Amino acid sequence: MVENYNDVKTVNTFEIKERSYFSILWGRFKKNKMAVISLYFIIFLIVVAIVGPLVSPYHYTMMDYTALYQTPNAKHWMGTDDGGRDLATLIIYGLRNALIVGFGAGLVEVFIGILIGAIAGYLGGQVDNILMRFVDIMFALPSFLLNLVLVVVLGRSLFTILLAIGLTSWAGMARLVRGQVLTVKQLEYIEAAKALGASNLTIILRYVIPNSVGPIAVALSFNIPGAMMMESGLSLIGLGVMPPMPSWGGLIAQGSRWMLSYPHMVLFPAGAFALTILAFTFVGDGLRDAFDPKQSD
Amino acid sequence: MLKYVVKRIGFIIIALFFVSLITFILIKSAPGNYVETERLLSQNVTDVTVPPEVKAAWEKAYHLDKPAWQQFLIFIANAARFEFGPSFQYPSTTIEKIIMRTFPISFRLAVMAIGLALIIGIPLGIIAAFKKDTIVDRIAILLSMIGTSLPNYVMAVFLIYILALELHLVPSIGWGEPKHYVLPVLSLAIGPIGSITRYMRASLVETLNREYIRVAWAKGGGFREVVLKHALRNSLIPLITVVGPQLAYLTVGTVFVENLFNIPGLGKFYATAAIYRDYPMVMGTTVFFATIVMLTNFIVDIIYGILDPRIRKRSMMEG
Amino acid sequence: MEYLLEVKDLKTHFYTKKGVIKSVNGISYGLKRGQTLSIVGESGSGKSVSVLSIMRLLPTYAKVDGEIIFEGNNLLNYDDRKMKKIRGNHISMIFQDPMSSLNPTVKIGQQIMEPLLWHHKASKREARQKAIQMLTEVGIPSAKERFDQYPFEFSGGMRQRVMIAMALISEPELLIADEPTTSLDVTVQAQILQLIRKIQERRGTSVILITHNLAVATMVSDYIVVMYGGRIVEKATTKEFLKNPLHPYTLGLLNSTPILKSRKSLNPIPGQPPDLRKLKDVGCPFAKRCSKKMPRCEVENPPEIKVSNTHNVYCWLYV
Amino acid sequence: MAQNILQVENVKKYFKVGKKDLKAVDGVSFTLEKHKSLGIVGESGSGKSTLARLILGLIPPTEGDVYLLGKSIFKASKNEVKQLRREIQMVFQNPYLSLFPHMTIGSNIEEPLRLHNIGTKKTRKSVILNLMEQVGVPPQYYNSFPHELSGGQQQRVAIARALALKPQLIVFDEPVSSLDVSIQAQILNLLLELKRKTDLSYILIAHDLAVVEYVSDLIAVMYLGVFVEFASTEELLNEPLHPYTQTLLKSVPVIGGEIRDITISGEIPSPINPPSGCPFHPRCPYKKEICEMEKPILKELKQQHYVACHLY
Repeated sequence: MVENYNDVKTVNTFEIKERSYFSILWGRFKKNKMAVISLYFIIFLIVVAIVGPLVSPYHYTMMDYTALYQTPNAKHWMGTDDGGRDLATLIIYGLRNALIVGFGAGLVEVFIGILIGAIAGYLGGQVDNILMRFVDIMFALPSFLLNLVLVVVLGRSLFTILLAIGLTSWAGMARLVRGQVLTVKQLEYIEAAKALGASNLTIILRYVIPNSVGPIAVALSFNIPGAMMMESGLSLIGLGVMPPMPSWGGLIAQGSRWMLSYPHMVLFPAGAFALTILAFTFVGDGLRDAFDPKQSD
Repeated sequence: MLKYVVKRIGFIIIALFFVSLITFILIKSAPGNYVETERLLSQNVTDVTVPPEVKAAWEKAYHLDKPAWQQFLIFIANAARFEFGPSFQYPSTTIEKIIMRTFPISFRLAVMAIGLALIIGIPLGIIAAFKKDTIVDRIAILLSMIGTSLPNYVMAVFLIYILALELHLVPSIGWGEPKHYVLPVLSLAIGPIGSITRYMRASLVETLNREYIRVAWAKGGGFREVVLKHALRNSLIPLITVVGPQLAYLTVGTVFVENLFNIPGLGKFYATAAIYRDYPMVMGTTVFFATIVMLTNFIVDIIYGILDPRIRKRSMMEG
Repeated sequence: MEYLLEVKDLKTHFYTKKGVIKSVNGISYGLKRGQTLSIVGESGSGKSVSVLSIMRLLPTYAKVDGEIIFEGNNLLNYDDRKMKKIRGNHISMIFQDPMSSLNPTVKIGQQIMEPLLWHHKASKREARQKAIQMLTEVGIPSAKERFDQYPFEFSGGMRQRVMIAMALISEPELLIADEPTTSLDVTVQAQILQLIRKIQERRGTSVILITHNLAVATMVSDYIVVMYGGRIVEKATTKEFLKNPLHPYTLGLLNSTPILKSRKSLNPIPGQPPDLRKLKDVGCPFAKRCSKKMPRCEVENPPEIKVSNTHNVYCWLYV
Repeated sequence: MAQNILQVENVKKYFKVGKKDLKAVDGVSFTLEKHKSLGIVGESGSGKSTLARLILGLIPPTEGDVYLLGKSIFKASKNEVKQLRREIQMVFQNPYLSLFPHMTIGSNIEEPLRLHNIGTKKTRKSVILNLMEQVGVPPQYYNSFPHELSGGQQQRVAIARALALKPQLIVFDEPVSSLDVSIQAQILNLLLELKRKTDLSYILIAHDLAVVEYVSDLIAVMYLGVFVEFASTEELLNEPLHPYTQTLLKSVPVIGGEIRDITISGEIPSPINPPSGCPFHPRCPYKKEICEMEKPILKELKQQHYVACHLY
């Protein structure tokens, strides 16, 4: 057979380094500098949320009537609020709660979404039809409505809020997973796998899941801040976690009342919130780039 | 087309039935669902004992003397006629009257925000698409990303600080004059501006790469003929599928902004009702909001079907 | 006979982030009035880019050099406004994929009339009449009814007929057809090739046909240009080309094309098509895959060998 | 008589499109002997790719059956099917889409061996390198990913993967239609070489008659879900009997040839609304009354030459 090896790429040695799919993804992700910075920032936030409460000299219930409305200073890095509480401590606790709700609700959402989406997509037919009509209803409703009702019913603890948000926001994920299952089901390489003699379970585990992680991860990275916003939104209108437990939404609502005289009381929580959400968004953006098959290396 | 419309309306009715049912069941299972405590609580009076005959009268007024399934049927039947009865907080008026009084305020905010978003978002998206991969484009993408990801109440905080407190351009509080609309509408609009810009850019970039656009250039068209007549048309038609849901979500999304700016819209009343466990009000408003959202999406889909010949002609052939 | 179009040392380079891509790197040829010229090559040979350069339908990061003399004027000196008057009026173009070449939301008739409306300021009525006449001429039955239909109501072969009608409605001197039958079935391909030839004979239009199919090229054209890696490797009248093909790439292409009922075995060119990014400026682009490669082929540009007045080959073998 | 490797019995495949049936394959029967190559030619919409998937047992038929080495693919037990899979393989039209995108070239070729528990990781590696050499993929590509290879190289990898289990039959679905002419010829020669060196049988599905002729012993012409003509390659090309085959032969461009008058007009109709009677009658120049009423069956007109046409 005629074959010419001249134009083989730059690889000259036969044993080139083993490369995994993950390393390729990471290589593409790294190209998006905002995403990398944001990822480090999120890791930093998680560390702060865990370590912060342990090292802070203040507690979120500690009132100090000798130090009301203080602007940032050496003792109180971000100042104090109308009860003389240390704003930085409040924000750290708010951060902790936001992260718990964000990741927790995200987990609930992914779990329900994958379950329903995969069942609908894989079984198809009448099951798919009924499940998807249900998803349609959930999707057509702003999740905020049901959320509000659920919180009224379940109560206002961190866990119930997390649950309520998770229970009301999985519709998009279910649609996405179903779509993924349907596309992957008719992809040529899945047909090829069938032709090679792979069983259904093998097909799902070895080919469908590795190639569906991308869109799910991307969706999740956008849904975590979504859950955080929902939590804060509920707090903002007075339906979030019970005071005195701080929440960013509650801090913003409270701070905005004093905005004219003490803007730091609202700007710090709002700023921290905005940065956190943007970080997640940028990571999501980076993930989307990394998983985009059109991206070349 | 007719078949499709009937089908969609059927879906909306079924969906609304389920929404009502779920809300009803949830609220029935809520803790402390007793008319006297709830009604007193919602009016901020707690230390009064209610005589039995008054209690019975109240229960009758809210149909609480009947079994649950009857209550539900009564609710559904009344809701279909847009009658929700009195609320706990405001026994002297009806919920539909409150909705009629307050919803237009929320709706006006939402429509103004969407209008503003279209006026700013469409040209911004077009510019970004034309300056693709330049610094202008990158800034537009970054701004729209920030705009779409931040919630409107955080936007509101920053806008108040910059426009009201630092620059003294507009008042930060108050309600009743046109200038009081500026900050709420801006905070509501920034999200939709972001998504419309992003959508327009992506859609136009894609359309401009289409073969039929190259054909139009090859036919000797200029900017007006090719971009405005061929490309923009095909990008604007699907835009309404983006704007429709935005409008629907915004009508509900005003809740936060109304709370922050103390605007007497339906969202504000809705939130207060939830805090004070004014169950009839929560029930009625939830179903009302759900109806509005579904109707908006329905109308958008119909308009889309009319504008796109492929859908219009195909559905005509099938139906 | 005088030349309608003369391309002299045409160079089209794309300036991308990852480096300069020299898609067309100095090609020259002439097309006489009423004749058909085929440009043959594989993917990445630059054949499509070379005609898009004539039409100047390239992205802004493409730089075109050389001379394109059309009816005595160098088109490369034309500004956008003057170029617009050429496109679709004096030079028309049809593309590979008829399925995506028509705007899905605009009626067929409207799209066919556009060149007339844009260039000749014809009245709608005149344009409509001409369009229906053209539709009939390209073999579309009941043209009057078809005029008001949308592209999705047409099959692939019918759409390519529509494209031809659209390209010829303003009676251009030159028609450029870029792989016009590649995405069509063989029986439909035969119909379309027949149609192009008939119309050309009737109207005397000159044609440039871009194709990867050597057989199609030899069947319809008077003159053949073979491109590889952005350059011309051989050009000749079809007669001379068939009788005496010289360049190793041309021979390789001929030996790679299966011929029905010939029972000859294929003798393919080894290796892969070149990566234009890595192709050097000096040396023959085909050297890497050439079985008759000499040392000088890699370091010196191949000379132009005049086999006859109408047959040129660019190869060191024939010095 | 030579052993039959494949027997296809009146297979049909209807897809539901709304409330109508799309008759992709509408009754195809044939047998294939060992070490023979069959080419199936047809235009887009003729149902040839669906037929390939039916032969592989990738989709269940609406009617009919497929026997591989005498065993029904559709009635076999799970274990039997897995065993049968080792005997029949497929190569798809778009190599990029049919290779596993998240696996290296080596892993892609290794996958069938893993799935059937053949060999150890170490012994498999030498098998893979052997296969790569056999199909002409340089060993340097072992750890590359599919998207890093050219189309021709990808198709070679797909062929190597199909060869890994040493199947007796491979179905090639338009294996060269997305490739450049010079690369196409390389792959076609590879197919011929494989056939010469091994006792492989194969079915090649393509729209290009010249391509099919080059590598097949037998040719079947498919139109709207049925075989309209089926004969040995020489017989079919020299004495085409069906009007559609005749047109097809006239339509194929030939180097240095003339554009010939095509006697048929129009295009292949949609399989959702197929014509009554003979599927070809709306385009047929020799149409008779019976053609509109009755669907002709595939008859053996001469020895080993089958035609479905009312003319005969």
